Amino acid sequence: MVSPVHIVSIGLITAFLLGLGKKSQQSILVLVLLIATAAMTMISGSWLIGIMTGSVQPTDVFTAGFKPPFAINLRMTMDEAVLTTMVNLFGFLTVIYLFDVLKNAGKHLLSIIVVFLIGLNVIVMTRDLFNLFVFLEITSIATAGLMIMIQDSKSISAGFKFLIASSVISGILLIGIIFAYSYIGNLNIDFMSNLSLIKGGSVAVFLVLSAIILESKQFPANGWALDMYESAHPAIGSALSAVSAPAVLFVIYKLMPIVPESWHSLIGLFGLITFTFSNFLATRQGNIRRMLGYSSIAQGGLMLTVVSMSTFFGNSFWFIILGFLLTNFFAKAGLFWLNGMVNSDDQNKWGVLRKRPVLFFLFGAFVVAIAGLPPFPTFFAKWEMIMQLANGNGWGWIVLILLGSIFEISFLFKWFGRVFHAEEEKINDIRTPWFKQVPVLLFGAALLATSYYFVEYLNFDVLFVMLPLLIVTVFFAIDFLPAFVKNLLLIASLTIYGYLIYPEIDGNVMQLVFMGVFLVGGILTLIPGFTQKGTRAGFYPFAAMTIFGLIMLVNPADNLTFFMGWEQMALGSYILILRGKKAERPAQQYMLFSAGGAYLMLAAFGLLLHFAGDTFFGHLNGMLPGGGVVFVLFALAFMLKAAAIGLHIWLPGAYSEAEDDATPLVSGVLINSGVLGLFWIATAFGPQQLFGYDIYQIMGWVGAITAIGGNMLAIYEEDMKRLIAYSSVGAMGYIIFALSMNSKLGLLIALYYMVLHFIYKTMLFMSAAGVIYRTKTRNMYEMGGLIKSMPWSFIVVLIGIITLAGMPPLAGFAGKWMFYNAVVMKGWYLQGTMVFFSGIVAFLYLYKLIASVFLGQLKDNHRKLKEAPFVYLLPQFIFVIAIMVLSVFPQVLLEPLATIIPDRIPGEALHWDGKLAMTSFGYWNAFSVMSVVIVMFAVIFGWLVYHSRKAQKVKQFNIVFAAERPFRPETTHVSYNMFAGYKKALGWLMTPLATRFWTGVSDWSMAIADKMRSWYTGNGQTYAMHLLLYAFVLYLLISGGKIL
Amino acid sequence: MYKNMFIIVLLAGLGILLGSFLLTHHANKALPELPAYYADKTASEVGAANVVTAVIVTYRGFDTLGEVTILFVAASLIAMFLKTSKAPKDRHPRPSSVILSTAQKLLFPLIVLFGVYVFTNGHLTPGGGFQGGAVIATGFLLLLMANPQAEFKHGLLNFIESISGTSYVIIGILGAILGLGFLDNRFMSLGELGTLFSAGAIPVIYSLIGLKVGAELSNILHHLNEVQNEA
Amino acid sequence: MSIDWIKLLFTLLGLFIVLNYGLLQYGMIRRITARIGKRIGMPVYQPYIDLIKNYSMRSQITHGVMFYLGPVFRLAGGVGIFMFMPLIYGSYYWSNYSFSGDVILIMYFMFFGMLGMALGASEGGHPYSFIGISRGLSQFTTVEVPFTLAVIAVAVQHHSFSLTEIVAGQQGGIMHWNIMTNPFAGIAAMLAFLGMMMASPFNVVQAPQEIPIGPPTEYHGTYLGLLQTNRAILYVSESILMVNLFFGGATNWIELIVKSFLVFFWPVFVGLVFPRFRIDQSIPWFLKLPLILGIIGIFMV
Amino acid sequence: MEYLTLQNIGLVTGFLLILIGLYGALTQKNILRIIVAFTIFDAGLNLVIVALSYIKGRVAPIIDQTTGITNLSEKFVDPVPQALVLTSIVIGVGVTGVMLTFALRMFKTRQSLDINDFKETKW
Amino acid sequence: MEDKKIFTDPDLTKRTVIGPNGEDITVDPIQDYFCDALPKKHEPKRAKIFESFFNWARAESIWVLGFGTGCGSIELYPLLTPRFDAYRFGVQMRPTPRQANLMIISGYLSVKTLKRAIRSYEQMQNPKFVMALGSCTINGGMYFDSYNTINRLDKYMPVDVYVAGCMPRPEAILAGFEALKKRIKAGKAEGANLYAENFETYKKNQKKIIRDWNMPDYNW
Repeated sequence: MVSPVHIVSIGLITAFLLGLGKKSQQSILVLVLLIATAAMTMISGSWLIGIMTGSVQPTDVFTAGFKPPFAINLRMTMDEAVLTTMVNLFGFLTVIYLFDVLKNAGKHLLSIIVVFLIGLNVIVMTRDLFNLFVFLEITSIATAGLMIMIQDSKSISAGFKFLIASSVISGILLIGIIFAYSYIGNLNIDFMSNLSLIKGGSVAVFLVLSAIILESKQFPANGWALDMYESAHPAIGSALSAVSAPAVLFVIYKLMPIVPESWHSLIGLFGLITFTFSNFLATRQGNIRRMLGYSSIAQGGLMLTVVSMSTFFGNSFWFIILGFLLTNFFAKAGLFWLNGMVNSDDQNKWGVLRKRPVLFFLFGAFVVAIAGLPPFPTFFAKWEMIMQLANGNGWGWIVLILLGSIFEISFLFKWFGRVFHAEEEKINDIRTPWFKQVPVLLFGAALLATSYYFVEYLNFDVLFVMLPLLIVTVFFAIDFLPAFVKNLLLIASLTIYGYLIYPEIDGNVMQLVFMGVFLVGGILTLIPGFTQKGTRAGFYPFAAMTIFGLIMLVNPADNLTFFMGWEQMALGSYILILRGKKAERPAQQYMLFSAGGAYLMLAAFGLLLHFAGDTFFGHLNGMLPGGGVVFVLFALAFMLKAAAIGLHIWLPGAYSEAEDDATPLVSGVLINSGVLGLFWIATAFGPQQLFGYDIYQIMGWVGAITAIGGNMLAIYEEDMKRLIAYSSVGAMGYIIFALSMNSKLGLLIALYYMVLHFIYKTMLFMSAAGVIYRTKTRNMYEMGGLIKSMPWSFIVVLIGIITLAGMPPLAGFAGKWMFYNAVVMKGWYLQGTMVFFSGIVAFLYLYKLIASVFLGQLKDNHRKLKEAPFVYLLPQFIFVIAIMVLSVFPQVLLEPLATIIPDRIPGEALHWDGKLAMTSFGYWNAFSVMSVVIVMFAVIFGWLVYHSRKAQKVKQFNIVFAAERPFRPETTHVSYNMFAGYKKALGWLMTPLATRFWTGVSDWSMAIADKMRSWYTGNGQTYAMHLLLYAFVLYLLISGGKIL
Repeated sequence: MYKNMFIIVLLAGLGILLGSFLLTHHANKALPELPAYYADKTASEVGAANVVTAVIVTYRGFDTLGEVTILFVAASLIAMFLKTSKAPKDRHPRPSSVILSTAQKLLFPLIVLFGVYVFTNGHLTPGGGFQGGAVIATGFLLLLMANPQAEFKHGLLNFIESISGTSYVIIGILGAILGLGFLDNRFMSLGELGTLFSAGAIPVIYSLIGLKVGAELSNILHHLNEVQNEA
Repeated sequence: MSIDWIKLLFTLLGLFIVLNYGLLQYGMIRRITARIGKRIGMPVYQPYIDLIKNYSMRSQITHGVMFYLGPVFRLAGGVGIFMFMPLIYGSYYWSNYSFSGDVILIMYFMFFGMLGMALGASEGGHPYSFIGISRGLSQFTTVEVPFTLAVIAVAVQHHSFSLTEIVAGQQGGIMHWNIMTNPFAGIAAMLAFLGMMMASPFNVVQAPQEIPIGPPTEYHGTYLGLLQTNRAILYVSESILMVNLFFGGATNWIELIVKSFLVFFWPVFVGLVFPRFRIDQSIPWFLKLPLILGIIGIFMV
Repeated sequence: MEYLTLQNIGLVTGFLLILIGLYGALTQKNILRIIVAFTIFDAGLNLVIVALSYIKGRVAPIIDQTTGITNLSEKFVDPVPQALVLTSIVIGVGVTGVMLTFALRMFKTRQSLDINDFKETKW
Repeated sequence: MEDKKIFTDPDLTKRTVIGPNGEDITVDPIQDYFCDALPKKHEPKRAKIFESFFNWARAESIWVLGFGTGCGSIELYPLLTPRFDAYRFGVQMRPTPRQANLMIISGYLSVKTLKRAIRSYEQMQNPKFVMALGSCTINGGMYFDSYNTINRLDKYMPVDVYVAGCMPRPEAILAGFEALKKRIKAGKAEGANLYAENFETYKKNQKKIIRDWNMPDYNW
C-alpha cells in the first residue's frame, strides 16, 4: 500500500514539473496532470477499498520520522480515505471535464489545479493545526487562482473579495492556533483535548473553530462565497461545492473532540440557520450558478449541524452524514458541470438540455436528489436526522430543517419546471463533447449506485418495496421503446404484481380495497394511453413510480416505507402533471404543497416516535394520549393531499393542466392516498384534543366548508377539467366530514365514498379526456351538442353525474342516505346541512358540465367529430358496469367495507336485512328502488315512444327563436358564465381567501427574502465585516456575554 | 459614519476578546514539553545547530513544503494572471541614474552571493532558504529598478524553480524510503554538529528552497514589472 | 322476489286518483285565481281538455334522444315520489312502495325529474331552456336548505326518517302535528315549499313574459302532455309529503285530499299576492329567514 | 507594573496592530490601502507569534559555543513560534502578492481602485 | 326583374372552418343547421269517434300564440281582462309556437312581418289554425296599394276564420273563436294539411313577395 503522503508528493512533483513545460506541449502537460490525478485517486482509492475490505489497517503517517506531537502526522482512516478519494476522483474528472479549457490555458493553471487538490487532501489528512492552517492557505490561494480561470471583471472582483475574506479568516485562525499552542504547548489536535479546560484556552479553541466555521461559508457571513459561486467557472463552482466544503466540514469534525460539549448544539443551530435561510434566499435567485451556490451553502449548513452534533446522533451519524455528503457531492458537482455544458445562467436557456435525454434525466436525478426525495440518500438521511432529533426533543430544529427543505424544494423544482418547459432555443445549441459528458454520466451513475446501496442497507420489504422500485427502474431503462409497448408492459406488470401480492394481503379487506383502487385504477387509467404515438418519453417511468408509490402506502412495514411511498408518489405525479403543456406553475404549486404536506407528515412521524416509539402509525390500535399535535399534523398532511379548503389551491391547476389522459390517474386514483391516510389516523388514533378542542369537530367543519367551497368554485369554471377538479375538492370535503364524524357509519361513508368517488371521478375525467382528445379544447363554451357525435361518452358522463349527485337509483344515493343517518345520529345538523347544500350545489356544475358539452348547439368545427377512441371508452364502461352493479347490490361493497372499521369506533353500524339496509333511523332498499324506477321508466318511455314514433327529427337551428332564426351556434349556445345569477347572489362566498392567503404568503416571503438578500451588498469590505460580526456574535452566544 | 462607528465598536469587542488572552496568559517560566524536546534533542536527532531550522526543515518539514507550495502557487497565479495580454511595450521610463546603475552592477553579484550564503548556512546560523531566497530576489529587484526594461531569462528561472522544487520533493520521498518518514533528513549522514556539511539533508533542502524561493520571488517581481510595462 | 300484485293495483289506483285529483285541483286553483282577478275563469275540467288535446296532436318534432327522455325522466320522477310515499296512515295497501326507502329517498328523487328535464330541455338547444334551467337549479339549491333542515328536525324529533313513523308520531290530535310541536321547522319547510312549487314570487324560472316559458320552450304535444301529467302528480305528491311531515298525515282519502289541498293553497295564496323575485333576490331570501327558522327548528328538538 | 513585561508589550502591540489593520481593511475604500491594512494586520499577527516565544533571559535557539549542548531547554526561548512565524510571513508575502496582482487587474477592468466599484455580483 | 340582385345572407352562405385537428370543415348552414324535410299531410284518425272527440278537445282548448301584428294586437289584450275573459272559452295564450294551436294575424302584415309570421306558423304543430283580423288581411284595406304590405293573407297561409272590422272589437274576436270552434268540431279546420298539400303554391307566393328569403323552405 502506497503511503498517503505520496498523494502529496506525486501532486507536488507534477505541479513543479509542469513549470518546465512549453506552450506547444500543452496537450502533453494536460495528460501528465491527468495521470497524476489518476495516480492520486488510485492511492486514496486503494486505501478506501483496503480499509473497507479490512485488508489494510487505518494508519498514521509520521513525516520526518518522528512521532507526534513532535512532527506533523497525516492520518488515513476510513473517513479520510472516503474524503480524499472524493477529492481526487473529483480532481481527475475535473481535468477530464476541463480538457478543452486546460488545453488552451497554459501550464500555470494546471499547477494550480493540482496544488488545489493537494491542499484539500492535506486538509483532510493532517492532524496538525498549523499544518492545517498552511494548507488551508494553499487551498485559498489556489482557489483564488481557479477563480480567475475566466478572467472577466466579475470573477476577478469575486476573487478579490475571497482574498479579503480568507485573509480575515486566516488571521482569526492563526491567532487561535498560536494561542492554542501557547496554552497547551503543542499543535497536534490529538494532544489538545484539555485545551478548552485551561483558562483562556477555550478562547483559542473558539477562534480556531469560528475561523473554520466561517471558512465553511455559514449564513450570513458568506457573501464572498456566493459571489464566487456566481462568477467562477462552473467546474470551479462544483469544486467549491463538492470538495472544498466537505473538506472544511471534515476539519470541523476533526476539531470537535477539542470543542467543549456545551458548544456543539449552538454550532449545530447555526448550521441549521444557514440551511434554512440560504434555501430561503435561494428562492429569489434567477441566476443558476448563484442559486446553486446558495444551495451548496445550505447543504453545507446542514452538514455542519450533523457534524457538530455527531455525538448526539450516535450510531446514526455515519448514515446521516454520508447521505448528505455523497448526494451533495455527486449531485451538486453534476449540476455545476451541466451548467458548464449549457453555458448559461438563465433558467430559460436550460431548455436545450432536453435535447440530450440522458443528461436531462441526470439533471432531474440531481435535482431530485438534492431536494431529498426518495430513493436518493438525502431522503433517508433527512428521515433519520429528523427521527433522531425527535428522539432528543429537538422540535425547533425539526421546524428549521423542514422549513429549509421546503424552500429548497421550492427553488429546485421551480428551476426544474422551467427547464422542463423552457422553449428550445435554436441559437444556443448545446455542446457536449464526450469529455464533458463522461464526468456527469459517471457521477450520475455513482449517485444512483449510492442510492441503491442506501436502499439495500435499509433492508426494505422485497415484495412491497424492492420489487416496485425494480420495476420503476426497468421502466426508466426501457424508456426508448414505443409508447404502446411500454403501456402494455406497465399494465402487464401491474396485473402480475397484483396477482403476486394478492395472497399476501388476502384477508385484510382494507388493504384489498385500497390496493384494488390503486392497482385497478392504475391499470384502467393507463388504457387510454394506447392512443399515444411515438415513445412518450418520460411518462411511463413516472406513471409506474406514482402507482407503485401508492401501492407502498397500502401495506407499509414501518413509517419509513409509508413515507417513502408517499414521497415517491408525489414525485411521480409531479412529473406527470408537469408534462402538461401549461403545467409549469400548477406543477410547481403541486410540488410545494405536496412537499409541505410531506414535511408536516415527517414532523408528525418524529413526534410519533417520541410519543409511541417505533410503531407504524396505522397500527396504533386506539388511544394515543396527548397525541393531539401528532394527529393534527398527520391530518393536515393528508388533508393537503385531499385538498381540504384553504389547502386546495394547488389542485385545480394541477389536475387540469396535467396531460389529459394522465389526469384520471393523478386525480381519481391519487387523491385517495389522502383518504387512506386520513382513514388510518382516524382509526388508529382515536379521538384527540388540541388545546381542549375536539379535533374531529374542527375537521368536520373543515370538511363541510371544503365541500361547499369546492362545489361553489366548480360552478363558475368554464374549463372542463378544472370543473371536475374542483368537484374533487368538494368530494374530498365530503369524505373528510364523514371521517371526522368518527362513527361506524361515518367511516363507512368515507370508505364507500372513496371507492365511489374513485369510480365516477376517474370515469368523468376519462370521458373529459376523450372529449378533449377529439375537440382539442377544454373550454366548455367552445363545445356543445356533442351528444350526436359522442353518444357513448355522453352516457358515461350522464351516469357519472347521476352518481355524483347521489340521485337514486344509482349508487351515489347510498352515500347520501347513510350520510343523513350518520349526521342525525352524530347530531351535526348544521355541518350536515352545509354538506347537503354542497350536494345540491353540485347539481349546478354537473348540469353545466353535461349540458354545455353534450347538449345545446353543435359548433361548426365539431361537425365531423368522431366518438372518443375505444381505448378511452373501454375503461369508462368498466366503471359504468361497476356503478350499475353497486347501484343494484350496494351490499357487495358496503358489507366488506364495514368489516374494515374497528369495533372500538363508536356509533351504530349499518344493518342488513336481505337487500334492505337499515339503521335505527331509516331504511333503504336499493334493489326495490331500482326495480320500481326501471319499471316506471320503461312504461312511461314506451308510452311516449308509441305516441311520438312519427316525430320529425329536426336539426339544431329548428328552434323557436321569437320568430327569428339563430345566427351562429356560438351565439345560441348559452354556456359561458351560465350561473351569472347565482354568482350575483352568492358570489361573495367565493372570495378567493385561500388564494389570497397563499399568494400573500408567497409575496411576503419573497419580499422578505429580497430584503434579506440585500444584506449581500457585493462589497468585499462589508463581507469582511460580516465575518468579524459573525465570529463576535457566535462568541457572545457561546460565552453568554462573559469572557470564557 | 455610522458604519465606521459600528466597526469601531465591533473591533473594540474583538479587542476585548483578544484582551482575554492577555488576562489569561502567563509568561512561560519553562519550555513546555514539545519545544523542550526540540531544544534538547535537535542536536542529536537532526544534527542542526539552528534549532529553528531543524523545526522548520525537519520536524515541521511538511509545513515548509506547504510554504514553498504557497509561494509556488502564488507565483503561478501571478504568472497566469499577468501574462495573458501581449500588448506591445510602449513604456519609456526615464533612464536610471548613474549611481543606481553602477551600484546595481556592483552589488547584484554580491547580493546573490550573500543570498547563497544565507541559505547554505541556514542550519547553522539565523537564516535559511526563505531568507536567502528573499535576499536573492532583492538583487533582482535592484536590477529591475535600475533597468525597468530588463529581460529575464524566463526559461532559466522556471527551470531552476521546477528542478529545485522537484528535487525537494524527491528528497522528501527519499527520506521516506531511506529514512523514517517523508522529509526525514537523516537518510544522509548527520555529520558533525556545527559544520557546513552536517544535519543530513537540511542544507540541501534549504539550498533548494533558497533557489526556488529566489526564482519564484524574482519571477513575481518580473511579472509585476512586465505589467507595468504593458500599461 | 314475489310481487304483491294487489298492492300494485292499489298503487296504480292511487296514482289514478292522484292524477285526477291533481288535474282537478289545478283547474280549481286556476278558477280561484281567476276569481281573485274578478274573472270567471276557465272551466274546472279545462286541464283534462288541455291534456287530451296535447296527447292528440298529430305532428311532432324531436331534437334527439335526450329530448325524448327529458319528459320521461320528469314524469318518472313525479311518479317515483308518489310511489315511495305512504298515502294513508295505517293502511298497508295505500302505503305504496314506501318500503323501498324513507324520506331521504323521496327528497333525492325530486332531483331525478329535475335533472332529466334539464337535460331534455337542453338537448333542444334553445337558449331560453338553458337560462331557465340555470335559474331553476340555482333557486333550487337554496330552497332545499331550509327544507332539509326541517326534515332533519322532524326526523330527529321522531327518531326516524321513515315517513310512516313520522306520521305515526303525529297521531292524536292537532297539537301533536309537527307544525305545532316544532313550529319553526314547520314554517321553514312551508317557506321552502313556496320555492319548491315555483309559484310567484319564485317563478322566475318559467317567467313567461321574459324567457317564454323557460325550460319547456321546445316541448309540445305528447311531451307537453307528459309534463302536464307530471305536474298534476308531482304537486299533489309534494303536498302529501308536506302533509305527512308536518300536518299529521292522513288516515283516509278525504283527510288526505283536504289537507293536501289546503297545503297546496298556501303557495297559490302567496303567489297571488306577491310579485316575482329576480333570481339574485330569491336565492339569498331562502338563506335568510327560512334558514334561520330551520336552524332554530333543529335546535328546538 | 507586573504586566509591563516585554512579552506583554509585544502582545499588546501586536493586538493593536491587528485591530488597526482590521480597521483599515474595513474602512478604507482604496483597494491598495486595504492591502496595506492587511499587511499591517499580518505584521500584528507575526508580532504576537514572536512575542509568545519570548522567555525572559533566554537566548535564540541556536547552538553555538556560548550555549553548549546540554540543558538547552533551559537556555533557549521557544523555537516553535519562531518556526511558525517564518511560515506565516511567507504566507503573508504570497497572499499580499496575489492581492496586489488582483488589484492590478481590477484597476485595469474599471480604471478604479475604489472597492465600491466592484459590486457586480451581489444579492 | 332581370336586374334584381339575388339576396345572399352572409350567415347562410357556405363557409369553411378549421376543425380541432386542423382539417377543413365546410359548413352549409341551410343544409347543416336546418331540417330540410317538407311538411306532410296528417290524415285524421280513421275512427270517426276518436277524431270527433279529439276535435272537441282541440276546439275547447285553443292555445293562442302571442304574436301581434299590425294595429289589431292591441285588441287582443282585453280578451284576457275580466270584461271579456276569453279563458271561459278554453282560450289561453302561449308564448311559444310549439305549444300554440292558433295564430291570430291581427291586422296588416308588412312583408317583413310576413316572413316572421310564416316562420312561426310553420313552427306550430298540426293541427293549427289561423285567424285573421280586419280588412287588411282580406284585401289590404287601407294599405291596398302599399309597397310593403300584403293584400291577401290566404295567398300565403291557409286562414280558417276572418274577423271583419277595422279593428274588430274583442266581442267580435270572441265570436270569431266561436266560429273557429264550430269549424274545428266539424272537422273542417284542416289548414295545416291544406298548407302541406299546396306547399309549393304557398311557397311560390311567399317567395315572390319576400325577396330576402334567408331561411329554409319549411321552418320546422
